Order: sequence, then C-alpha cells, then structure tokens
Amino acid sequence: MSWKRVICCGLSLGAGVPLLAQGSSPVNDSGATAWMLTSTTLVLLMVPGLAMFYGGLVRTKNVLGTMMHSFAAMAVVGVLWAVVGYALSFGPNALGGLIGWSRGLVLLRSIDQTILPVGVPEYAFAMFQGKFAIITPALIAGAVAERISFRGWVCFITLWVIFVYCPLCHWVWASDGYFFNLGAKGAIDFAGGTVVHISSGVAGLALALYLGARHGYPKTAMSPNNLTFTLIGAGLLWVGWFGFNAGSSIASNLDTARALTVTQVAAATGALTWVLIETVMHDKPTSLGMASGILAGLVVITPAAGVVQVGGAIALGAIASCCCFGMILLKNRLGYDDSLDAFGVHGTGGIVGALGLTFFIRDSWWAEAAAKSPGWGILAQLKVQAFAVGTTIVFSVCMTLIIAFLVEKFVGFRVSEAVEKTGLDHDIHGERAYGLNNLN
Amino acid sequence: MSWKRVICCGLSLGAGVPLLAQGSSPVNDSGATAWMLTSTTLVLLMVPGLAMFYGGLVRTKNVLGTMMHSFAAMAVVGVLWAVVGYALSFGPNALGGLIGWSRGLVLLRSIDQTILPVGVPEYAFAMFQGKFAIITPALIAGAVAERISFRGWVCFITLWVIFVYCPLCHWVWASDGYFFNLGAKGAIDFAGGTVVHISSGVAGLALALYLGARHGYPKTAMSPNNLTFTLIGAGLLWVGWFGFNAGSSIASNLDTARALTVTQVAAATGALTWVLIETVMHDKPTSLGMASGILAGLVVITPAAGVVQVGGAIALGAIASCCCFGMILLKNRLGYDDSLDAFGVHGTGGIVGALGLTFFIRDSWWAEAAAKSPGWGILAQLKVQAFAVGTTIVFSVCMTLIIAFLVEKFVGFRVSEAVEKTGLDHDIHGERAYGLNNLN
Amino acid sequence: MSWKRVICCGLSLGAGVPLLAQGSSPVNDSGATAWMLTSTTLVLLMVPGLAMFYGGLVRTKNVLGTMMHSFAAMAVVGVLWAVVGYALSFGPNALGGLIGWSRGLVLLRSIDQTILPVGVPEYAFAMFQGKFAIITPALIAGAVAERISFRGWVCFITLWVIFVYCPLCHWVWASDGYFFNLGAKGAIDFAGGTVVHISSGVAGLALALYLGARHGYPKTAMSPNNLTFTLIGAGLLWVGWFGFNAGSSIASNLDTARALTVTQVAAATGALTWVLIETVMHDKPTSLGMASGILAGLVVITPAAGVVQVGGAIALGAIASCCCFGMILLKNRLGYDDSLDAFGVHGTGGIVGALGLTFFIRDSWWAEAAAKSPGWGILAQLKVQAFAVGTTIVFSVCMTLIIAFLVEKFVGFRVSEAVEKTGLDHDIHGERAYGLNNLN
Amino acid sequence: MKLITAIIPEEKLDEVREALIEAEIERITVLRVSGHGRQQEIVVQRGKKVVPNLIPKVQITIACNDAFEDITVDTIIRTARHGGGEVGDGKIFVQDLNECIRIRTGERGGQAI
Amino acid sequence: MKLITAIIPEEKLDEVREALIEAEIERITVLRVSGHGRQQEIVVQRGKKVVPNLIPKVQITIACNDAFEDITVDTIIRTARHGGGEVGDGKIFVQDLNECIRIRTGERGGQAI
Amino acid sequence: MKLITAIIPEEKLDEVREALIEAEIERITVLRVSGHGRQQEIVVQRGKKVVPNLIPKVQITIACNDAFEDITVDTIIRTARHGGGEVGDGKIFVQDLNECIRIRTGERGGQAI
Ligand SMILES: Nc1ncnc2c1ncn2[C@@H]1O[C@H](COP(=O)(O)OP(=O)(O)O)[C@@H](O)[C@H]1O
Ligand SMILES: Nc1ncnc2c1ncn2[C@@H]1O[C@H](COP(=O)(O)OP(=O)(O)O)[C@@H](O)[C@H]1O
Ligand SMILES: Nc1ncnc2c1ncn2[C@@H]1O[C@H](COP(=O)(O)OP(=O)(O)O)[C@@H](O)[C@H]1O
Repeated sequence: MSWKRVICCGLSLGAGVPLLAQGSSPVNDSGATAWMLTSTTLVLLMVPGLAMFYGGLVRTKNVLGTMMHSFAAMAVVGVLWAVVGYALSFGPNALGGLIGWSRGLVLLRSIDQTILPVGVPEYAFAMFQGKFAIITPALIAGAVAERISFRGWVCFITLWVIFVYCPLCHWVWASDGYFFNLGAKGAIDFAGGTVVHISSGVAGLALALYLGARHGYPKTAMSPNNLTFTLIGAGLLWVGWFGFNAGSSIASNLDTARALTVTQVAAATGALTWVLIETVMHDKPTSLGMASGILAGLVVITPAAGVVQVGGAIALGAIASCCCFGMILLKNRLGYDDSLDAFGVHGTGGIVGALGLTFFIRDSWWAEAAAKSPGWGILAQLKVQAFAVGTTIVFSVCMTLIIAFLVEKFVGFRVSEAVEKTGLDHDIHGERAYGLNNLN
Repeated sequence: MSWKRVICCGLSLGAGVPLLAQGSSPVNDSGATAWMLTSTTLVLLMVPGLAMFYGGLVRTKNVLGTMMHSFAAMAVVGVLWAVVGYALSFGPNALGGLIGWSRGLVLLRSIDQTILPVGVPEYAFAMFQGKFAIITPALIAGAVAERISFRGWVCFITLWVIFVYCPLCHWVWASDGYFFNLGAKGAIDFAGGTVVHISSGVAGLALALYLGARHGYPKTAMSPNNLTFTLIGAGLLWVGWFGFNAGSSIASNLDTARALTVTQVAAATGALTWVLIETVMHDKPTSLGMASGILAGLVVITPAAGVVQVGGAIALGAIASCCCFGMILLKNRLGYDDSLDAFGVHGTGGIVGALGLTFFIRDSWWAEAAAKSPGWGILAQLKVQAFAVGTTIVFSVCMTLIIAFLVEKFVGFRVSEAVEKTGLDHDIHGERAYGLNNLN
Repeated sequence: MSWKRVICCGLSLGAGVPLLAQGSSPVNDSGATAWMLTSTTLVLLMVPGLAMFYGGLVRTKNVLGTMMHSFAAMAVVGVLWAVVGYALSFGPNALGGLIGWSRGLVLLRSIDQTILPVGVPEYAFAMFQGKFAIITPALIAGAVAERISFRGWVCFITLWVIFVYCPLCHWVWASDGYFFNLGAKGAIDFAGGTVVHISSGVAGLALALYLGARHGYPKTAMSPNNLTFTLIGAGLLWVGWFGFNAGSSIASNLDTARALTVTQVAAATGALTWVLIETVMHDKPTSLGMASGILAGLVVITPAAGVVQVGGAIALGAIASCCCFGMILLKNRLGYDDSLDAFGVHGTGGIVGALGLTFFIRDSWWAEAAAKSPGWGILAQLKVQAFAVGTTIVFSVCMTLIIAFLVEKFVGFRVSEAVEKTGLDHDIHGERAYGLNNLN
Repeated sequence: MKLITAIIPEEKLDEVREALIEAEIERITVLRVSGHGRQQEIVVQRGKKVVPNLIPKVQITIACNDAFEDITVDTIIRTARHGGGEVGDGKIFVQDLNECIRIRTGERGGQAI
Repeated sequence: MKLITAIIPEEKLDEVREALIEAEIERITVLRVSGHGRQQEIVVQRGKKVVPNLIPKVQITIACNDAFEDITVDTIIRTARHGGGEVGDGKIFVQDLNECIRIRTGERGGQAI
Repeated sequence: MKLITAIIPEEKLDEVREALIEAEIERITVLRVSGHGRQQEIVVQRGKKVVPNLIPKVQITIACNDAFEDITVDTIIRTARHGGGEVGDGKIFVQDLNECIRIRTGERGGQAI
C-alpha cells in the first residue's frame, strides 16, 4: 500500500503547498508516467468492454439501453470527476473526514503543474482515478438492467458518485482517510475491492430490491441476445483490468509486475473453476460461465493484488468462483431480480477478496506491519478488513436507497410496464440495436 | 508545440546529418519510447474502431464494403507511408516548401539508427505519424459510404495521401513547414485538427457533392444495421484517441498527461451535450447521438490538446457538439448526402477546434508567444489559425476534386445503380456480412 | 537476438543464484517495464481477437464453441503456465536439455524479487511469455473447428503445452537451449516463428488429418456466420501483434521500434498482396482475404522482426501472402479439412518467415555473426534455420499425434455426428450464440 | 382445420402468447417480419426525422381445428390491440388447412394439431 | 380474397415495393428467407469456389381482394425480373384467403385488407 | 398444386434437404422460426434452470404438384424425426395452392413449380 502514502503526500502537496517552489520538486519518471497513461487507457477500455458484456446478456429489445448505461457513466462521470469529483475524493479532509474538499482542485486547476513524488504528473493520477469513478456506477446497471429509465439513471449516477463513490474513495485512498489509517498498515484495498466492487455490488442489490423484479421474472425466460458480445466483453475486461490493478501501483516496477501477475492468474483460475463447477453440476460448461468466472477471478484479486503471491491468487480465484456461483444459486432461491448479477459477482467477489486476502498476505507485508505495530497478525488485520467491508456495505446500501428514492420520486427511475414490454431501445432511445434483423 | 521543434531537429538530423557521429547523439528515453510505441498501437486500434463505427451505420448489404474502406487504408497507406510517405512529409522542403523530400527516407532507410533529441527512436515517430496517415483517408469514406467502388477507393486514397495528406502534414508539422512558422509560435495544431480532421472532412464533403447522393436519398430510410457496433466503435475510438492526442506530445511527461486529461474531458462533455440536445429537441437521447457526441468532443480537442486546460476542454466539447449537430441539421436542409457525416463531425469539429482553441489557450503559452513577438494576442493568433484553416480547406477541396475526377475517369469511382441496389458486399466483395441472417 | 542472452542470464540468476544479494542487483528500468507490461496486455488482447477471428468464420451453430477454444486456452494455460509452464520452459536444462526445470520456479516463487539485467522484473517477462503459451495452442483450434469436444480440447491443450510448447520454448529461447546455441548466433526466431506459428500450424495439420474432415466437407458449403467479427478480430490481432513482436525485444528502445516498424509494414503488405491476388484471380477482393493477408504478413515477420529492415519486411509480407494463398489452393486440391486454415496461414507463413528471413538480415547482424564465426554467410544460416524448422515440424507433429491419440482414447476428442449436426453451441455448451436470431 | 396467421406489434407478443396459452392454444410458431402498412413510425437519426419504410413486426402462425378458430382470433384481437386500437396493430389471416401431420408420430388431421 | 406470397431476389425488394405502392398495393409483409432452386451462386472463399446450398431471398406476403390479384402478380413479375429473366428470379404463389381481420377495428373481409 | 409447410428441428435441416433432393424435390424455401409446443428445452444459465418459451426451429416451404405431395411429406417425416420420434420433431401443414408463377418466364401452374 505504500503507493497510497506517496500519492497522498503528492496530493496534499498538490492541493495545499504553493506549487511554484520548484526547487526540490519531484522529477517526472517517464516510464512510470507511460505506464500510468497506458493504465488509464486500459481502464477506459473496460467501459466498452462492460457495455459489451452487459449488452450481450439482455434481451434484443434492451441492448442499446443497456449499453447506454455504461456509456452514460463515461459521459456524465467523465465531466463530473474533473469538475468536482477529484476535489471531493482527494482533497484534504472536510466535514470531519466524511469527505475531501479543496477548492483549488475544482476543474483540476491546482494540479496543472504537479508532479507526484512517485514521478508521475498528478493529472495522470487524477485521470486514472477518474476512470475508476466511471466504471463503478456503470457496474451497478447490471443489477437493474431492462427496467430503468435513462433519465433516472443519469440522475442516479450523478448523485451516487458524489454521495457514495467520492466519500468511499476518500476514506480508502486519501492519506487522511478513515480506512487508510486503520490498524497497523491500514485496510488493504489495492485497487478497489471495497470502493469499486463491494460498493457497486451492494448498491446494485439495494436497487434491485427497491425497484423490484422485471415484469415476468422469474417465470419468463429472458435469453441473452448475443453471447459473443458477452465473451468478447469479458475478454476486454480482462485486458483492461491489467491497467486497473497493475496501474494501481502508481509506478512501473516490481510491484506493478506483481500486481499484473496475480491478476492474470486469478482471472484464469476463476474462469477454470466456474467452468469446472458447471461441468460437474450440469455437464455443460457454458460461455456465460467462462465469462462469469473471469469476472469473479478479476474482482476477487482487485483488493488483493498488492499483497498476495501466485499461490494466493490461485486460491482466491477458485474460492471466488465457488462463492459467486453459490450466491447466484441463492439468488435464484430467494427470487430477487439482480438481472445480470452485479451483486452476485461484484458484491460477492469483492467481499470474498477483501476478507480472504488476509490469509494470503506476503511475508514482507507482515514484517512491515509488525514493525509498526508489534504482534500484528491475521486476526487483527481480518478485523480491520471486516470493519472496512462492513462500513462500506452499510454506507453504500443506505445512501443508495436514499438516492434511489429521490430519483424515483422526482425524475422517475423505473419505467412503466408498457415501456418494459416495448423495450428500452425503441421506447426511450427511439432506436433498434440490430437493423440487420429487419429488411432495410 | 515545443515537441514539434524538437522532433524536427531530430528529423533534419535524421535525414541530413551523417548518423555515424554517435558521440553526442541523443540517448534513448525508455519511458518516452514506451509511450510512443503504446500510442502508435492505440492509434492503430482506431482503425478497427472506425470500421466498427462506420460499419454499424450502413445498411446490411454494405457492411463489409464499408469496413473494407478502413482496412484498405490500413493496407495501402501502411505500405505507402513507409515507402515514400514519410519522406514526402518529413523530408526537408522541396518544390519551394510545397512538400518535403529526402531520398534517404525512402523505405525509412536513413533513420535506421536515429534517436530523436527527445529520446525516442525516429522509427517510433515515423510509425506514429504513419498511423495518422492511415486514419485520415479512412475518415473520408464516411461521406461517400454505400456508393463507391473498392478499386476506385484504393486509387483515391493512394493519390490523396500523396497529394493532399503529405503536403499538409509537411506544412503543419515539419520544422520548415509553412504553418509551423506562421506568427509568433506557429499555427497551433497539436494532433491534427487541420491535417487530419479538416482536411478529411472537407474532402468528404467535396466527394459527396462530386459523386452525388445515394439512390433513393433522402426519401428512402437507410437504417443502421448494427448500432451496437457503432457504440463499441465509438468506445474504441475514444480509447485510441488517447494515443492520438497524448502521443502527439512525443514524450511521456506533464504535457502528455495534460493532453490526455483534456481529451478525456472534451469527449465526455461532447457526448453529454449531444445527448442533452437530443433530449431537449426530441425527448430521445439516442445511442447514435452518444457516439456522435463522443466523436465531436474528440475531434474538437485534437488541435487544442496541447494548449487548453480542463475548463477550456469543457467549453470546446460543448460547443463542438452544438455546432456539429447544427451542421447536420443544415445538411438535412441542403439535401446533399454526406452519408455518415464525415464533414458534419470531422470537418465541422475540426474547424471549431482550430479556431475556438484560440480563446482558451493557457497563460504560459501566451507568455512564451509574447516573448517572441511582443503584444501577440488572441486576434493575432486567430488570424494565424484562420489562415491555416482556410488554406487547408481550399487546398484539400481542390486537390480532392481533381483526384476524384481522375479516379472516376480512369478507374471508376461511383458504382452503378445495379451494384448500389445489390449492395457492395455481395457485388464487389462476393460476400455477405452476416451469415447468421441465413440458414447455413 | 541479444535480448535472449540477457534474459537468460537473468533467468539463471533468478532460478539459481541466491536472490538476497541485492548489492549489485540490476535496477528496474521503468520505461522498459512499462512497455513489457503493455506488451503483455497487448498479447492478451490477441486472445479475444483470435476468438473473434475464428468465431466469425464458423457456422452459426458453432460460434460459441469455437470462441471457447480460445478462451479455454486463456483459462487453462493461464493457470498451468504459472504453476509449472514457466519452470519447464525457462528453468535450466533438464533431461539432457530436452526441457527445462527448476523447482523454485513452480508457482513463480523464486522470481518474486528478481529484476532481470535488462531492467525488467522477471514477473513481467514470465507473464509476457505466458501469453505466448496461451495463444499458441489457441491457434491450433482453427484447424479442427466445428468438430471437437470441449473436454477433449481442454485435455489436449494441457498436454500439448507441457509436452510440445514448453520443450520448444526451452530450446529456442532459453540460454542453454539447443536452437539458441546453433551456428554463429543461434537459430533466429525473434518472436516465435518456430515456437508459436510453425509448431501450432503443423500441429493443426496433424490434428486435422487425424480427426478427419467435418461431416459434409467439402461438398456442403460452410459459410462464415459473421465476417464483421472476423475483420475486427484481424484488426485486434494486428494491434496485439505489436506487443507480440515489439515486446519480444524485452526493452523499450531502438530494437523495439524497429520490430514494431517491420511488423506494421509486413502486415500491410501481406494484406495488400492477398487482396491483389484475389482481384486478379476472381475480380473479388474479399474481406476474408484482407483478414487472411494481415495474418499472413504478421506471421511471416514474427521470426524476422529483429533482423530485417523495411525493405525486407515488404518482401516477406508479399511472399507470405503468395505462399499461404497457394497452400490453401493446394489444400483444396488435396481435400483435407484444415477448417480455418491454421496450417495454411500459421504453418506456411511461419515456415516461409523462418527460412525467408535469412535473405533479408541486416548487415550489422552479419557483422556480429562473422565476428563470432568468420565467414558465416547466408547458406550457413539457412542451414541453421532449416534445421530448427525441420526439428520443430517433426517434433510437433509426432507429439501432437501421440497426445491426440491419447485424448481420443481416454476422453474423446472428435464429437459424434449427431453433435456435429446440432452444433457445438447447443449440444456441448447448452447455449446459442445469437439470441437475437430468435424472438426472446 | 384452419391456418391462422397474425401480424402483430413486436411488443405484444408476450401478451398474446400468454392469453393464447390460457385459452389452451398452446402450439404456435412465431417469426420476425417487417411490415408496411398505414403505420408511420417516425425515427430521429442525428436530428433528422426519418420514416422507415418497413416496421418490425411479429408473425404468429397457428394451425387449429375449426372449432378453435373463433377463440383464437378473438384472443389475438383482444390482446394485440393497443388500447382502443391504433394504426399498426396488425392483421389476422385465416386460411383452410387441408392436412396437418405430427412428424413425431405420423398422426394426421385434427388430432395432430 | 387471395394471399399472394412471392419469393424474390434480395436486391429487388425496393423496386418491387415502390412499384406495388404505385399500383396502390400499400400493405405488405416481408421477411428474409433462404432458398434453394436452380440458381447457383458461386462464391470464392480463400481461393476456393464454393456453391452455397441456400441463397438469401426475400419473401413478400400480400393479402388482397380478388380484383387486385392480377395487378399484384403482374407488378411483381415485371419488377422482380432481372432483365429478360434470370435463374433465381423467384416464384409467386397464390392461395385463397378465407378471412382477413384488421386487429385495430375488428373489421373483417375485403375491407380489412 | 399443394403448398407444404414443415416446422422441423434446426439440426435436421441438412438431412431433410438432402433427402428431398434425392427424391427430386429440389426447390424449397427455408427460414428460421421460433416455436412453442409441448417440447421443453431446459437451459442452464448461471446455475439456474430456465425453460425458454420459444425454441428455435426451421420452417421449410415447398410448393409441389399434387402427385408429389405424398413423397414430400413422407420424406420429411422420415428424415426430420429423431429416432423413434421425440417431442419437438415438428409438424407438417398442407394447403391448396391455386397458382404458382415463375417470375423468370411468367410460366404458370404445374410447370412453374
Ligand atoms: N394486406 C396485407 N397484406 C400483408 N400484410 C399486411 C396487410 N395489411 C397489413 N399487413 C401487415 O400488418 C401490419 C400492420 O398493418 P397496418 O396497415 O399498419 O394496420 P391497419 O390495417 O390497422 O392500419 C403491417 O405492417 C403489415 O406487416
Ligand atoms: N417449388 C418451390 N417451393 C418453394 N420455394 C421455391 C420453389 N421454387 C422456387 N422457390 C424459391 O424461389 C427461389 C428461386 O427459384 P429458382 O429455382 O432459382 O428460380 P427458377 O424457378 O426461375 O429457376 C428459390 O431460391 C426458392 O427460394
Ligand atoms: N398447431 C400448431 N400451430 C403452429 N405451429 C405448431 C403447431 N404445432 C406445432 N407447431 C410447431 O412445431 C414445433 C414442434 O411442436 P411440438 O408440440 O413440440 O411437437 P409435438 O406435436 O410432436 O409434441 C413447435 O415448436 C411449433 O413451432
């Protein structure tokens, strides 16, 4: 986690200290900068990847509407983040640490010349972080696919990023954040297990429960319109995740390579495990299972990518697929409609990762932790992790429900039954995804 | 713009000075090289991205033909650029500066060992630039989609790159180019507002007028065959554009990060604005609008990415979407058939960007300009920009018409009505895009 | 090839020498590391690219099954490589050099802190190499598409990677490997002409002959279900190949830029040539031809990317397309069913490249070779290349047949005629690729 | 026996199907078609109002015994209609069916329906 | 009433439709089908000549009153034909139609066409 | 003349077509449809058993002279059946065909089939 500290120094420097004193200012490391820019680009690639993944899973009449949920996040949060999001997340503590704030960071003005101590322009860091703020709300859409209005969605994610994502991001990744200073070496969340996956996963669950199931669910079969898209989407997500995780080292060195390695191994193990489970249970290894397993493996390793080794990555990947698979079975029992399993995969995988990583932390980390707080051990760290996870869940669920309530009341969130029948594409967007289906 | 100067030194060095004197030769900066190679790769990704974007918008019978226009550019210009294109663009002034030339640059022979002063192998720079030469003619295809012959297209882009792209590229980006030496600090065109977008946009317009409208236009509705492709294509273009713009810094440092930041913000603002306009005007935010807005934002920031800040990027992105949207409304009034709005988006966006950036230039640039030419101000720079834009338009339109005339006369450019009815895919390429539409 | 030597020192260091002596240990080069991580990511992108390429070419009923062959490689070999693959490939000679082995490399444990002498963490190198081990068996699938069981495929690639890929990789790229020490400067195989393309191509041929043709072949027409996918897949492969080839320099410098340049030029030439041949022969330049030509050009330059210049790349690209085109014509005469021409393109292109490169080697290489072994010339090197190619072919074919026999016998490889008729997607995976084809 | 072919709006398929099943008409065949009639569906593409020539519709084919003709037709009319009836609600065509054969058993006539 | 079904080449759809509309036959339903007949369409895949078993065609379905049968059929024949007639130009099938119902209004028979 | 419409399982198309061609019934038109009948195809999606409402089927349309009706029907029954007959094997519908016209030549009736 040492990168956080470095960043945050940089940040407080960027935000507070006069920038013109360039005497001892950090020098740009062109290699680290190159990798951070590449990572930013890779995380951006995850958004079309997610649009393909989700878009392929819905019914033919809702393809564009579903893809637009991801693209809307790109557009809305893309602007929002630069305007106030970064200030709210990485500004110094405000409101007693509930959130960050710095007027200078509005429109990213005060970082115009900042090079972080790690040798990366703060702009690159801000944009990298901005991509996380884009992908997180986009993930939620999976839980309520095929039944929400575009207008409602746009309002929802605007509020959600401001009131849920930014605070969480501040707590976890700002040097003065709550979680960052828990226990010996802080709560471990390398690349966003809590901030990204748990928060979006449980928000999805809350939304799915609040808005109710799709008309006809679970009686009517709702077949994916295009599994090739889903598979390719999963592939692009895997590719982008290398930026997501390895980029979170905010460097281009051994830590980065380690993060990439465990990401690769966990994704592969997750995929293999899921397909194996399916083969054993139904004798049908499905492509949806392959895609889901890839996701599960990637999600679980996200918080852990800075502290586990290859063996741990294999273990976590396998456990994640089992848990996510189990969670989805449970969902089918309970009967709520988490349409594309945003909670089933991201929520579950995130929780498993954030807690499970404790058992696979590399020795050198323990040594450092023990140096700071003698006797620091698995149980102690597990408590810290559990606290972070728990707080995230409670906070995200409560805030999500409040926001959803407001959006439903003032803008309208769930579409009418008529629109649901016609489909989002034609009714809301006035388009049809596959002109090729008709003669034209 | 300082990168240009540096490059151009490198170039003249690469082209003219004996290379064996390695005593004081520049050292490779592995970080900058890494980012330049990555950027080259990202710009290459824009070609399949564009193929998806355009391919999704045409009718089912013309999908492959349309995608082949992009891929043909990849194949033809890929070879052409290495053989003579780079020599024509980045060789020293020839024909009184109308174009560049250096025999040694043919087949890139003379740069085999060159490291540019910025620490990047000239090969990397040449390939990066080569990708621009590929994407530019590919953009034109949108204006005349669904009605040109493959043979004609291949001939057209060959001539167009030699006689339009290379000269323009030389004027704007070679150290001894016309535009490069206009005014205090040259005409500002960071990553190709004039060279790439204006030149291709107005060429598209000229071609569309010269070749005439598609049979049945505008009476017959011509529905996009696959909007999912168009959306994903727009996503890939966004991803690739990070290489396009941030790579144009020919470095991996603060400038690079700045370029990436404003690119991101302008694209998001463009998308948001376009969707807002649609919502206000027709109550239907479309996915095509989302994709178009992304494009508009990306195009407008292209010339500006080196000199504006976040606030300016937001302004430019919003203005671009308004202008492009307006231009397309105007097209519908005027009745010409710019099929996929190559002029509407690239031409318009490029002009708005090249002129509009003047109002958002960062203070440090003004300071440098004033140092060189005291009292240099907005008006003066606006004149320089307008001159560059105007010259580009006139040059590109005239040359395009001449080339189109020759191609139509000697090879045949516009297909016959029969071919247009059958569709390019089956008639010219002997294939059908979607075998899945039939039983096979 | 100098990078190999450097790597291998690193490796033996990583595997054998105690790692704690950090006094004189190599320093991380953030730029080289950034490019290696980027390259790893790009090569990963080739897997979804290949899935699209192959997936688009089969019949509608086999799309998912075919894509799953690529994804299975990602999952299976992703785990396998980290567990034992790297140890088998890059461990010191075992079994008299037949293969490598080092217990410490199991689960990549011993490289946890290794920085290679070239300044790159060995993790990055291991993951980069791992992607090669994934893509190679995935290529084979094209030869036996539409008729193999998923179960059989998973077993096959597991065994194939262990018993064919790892030994070959060891011979060619380990510092103590057979081929690495042939002749003056070793057999030239920059990025995997023998290891990747020849080995997979001839393995495909062997499998296709062993398993027999698809039911109905060649009488029944088997039309590609989605050529847009194939084209985009080819585009993604081109993009990824920049990582494949330029990454194989294990650096971020002039060599890297050179490799990228010739890759670009060869791919473009290959595409252009193939399309020209088609135009001359049938007056139909096809999109499948464009895609095939891109592949042929990329394959042929793979072994050569470290030693040839632009002129040589053009020559090789053109020759490759001619040879591959001819080979496919020959296949149609001979009547065996290499369904998607894995041998026709990868086998043929790889052989042409590995042998043909001899005639285009840059002077500096000859100088170095002559320094080591006076009088070393084209003929001598051609013998070395031919020996490497021949050994690879014989080894790969024999081992492939043995493995195929075992898999067929114990797990079942070829599906029954009934499954073949129903299609892999529905029968084996219980899914259908295009829900959009039906009302849902 | 009769062969009933109905062209209905896409979004009505589920409703019609459910109603038919309730009326014990459980065997149907459906497919996507495109129709041209009096309905004009205005679509806006990049700010331009476009009237597609052909509108996506769903066609339902039902073979039934004569006694079931009325209930089938009535069920479709009732459920495929938008409110009080809108242009584009579609058509039902009824034809004679000479013979119906169940492939599985080879049964013919009314009992094979 | 008659139910006219025509199988025509894909590229002729627009022409046929326009001619039908001119002849005041404005309501039609169309769909993609694949046909096998005497037409042989040779396709070259990677240098290999392939003869697809099934060729994409378009099917047009028109319900019309008896008086319109001839003009409908003649219009289609005239416009769907390639020049003097080529193999693959397609077929027209005419059947009796017992009943036609407009879903919107419930009208039946000739006026519902 | 008769118009024969058969709904068969997707995977049987090739077999049926080949048998028809052998029986010298060479002209057919086919298309994808989705059917609902007694067949229940269970699909597992993310561990959940799902019964799709509509199962993909293939529809074959053949116009033939009366003399060919029996052989056409028998050929289809024989080849479209899974083993001894399974639910979902499909249906064959036979209707009268008043007129058949070859667009290429304008020929009508039996010789135009
Ligand atoms: N005479 C006809 N022949 C074939 N199809 C028809 C006919 N009349 C209507 N249809 C189909 O029904 C659909 C709805 O018809 P439309 O004319 O819009 O409704 P209405 O008759 O209620 O005005 C059309 O899109 C077309 O597919
Ligand atoms: N008897 C038939 N039954 C069903 N469809 C037919 C019949 N005859 C022709 N068709 C359809 O018409 C199309 C064109 O027929 P074809 O035999 O190629 O033309 P022609 O009769 O002019 O030689 C075929 O592809 C098929 O779809
Ligand atoms: N009466 C009918 N009307 C329309 N289509 C039918 C009818 N009966 C069967 N079909 C079609 O045939 C397919 C197979 O029918 P199914 O009921 O599963 O077989 P079986 O009659 O052998 O039990 C169905 O999916 C449907 O498409």
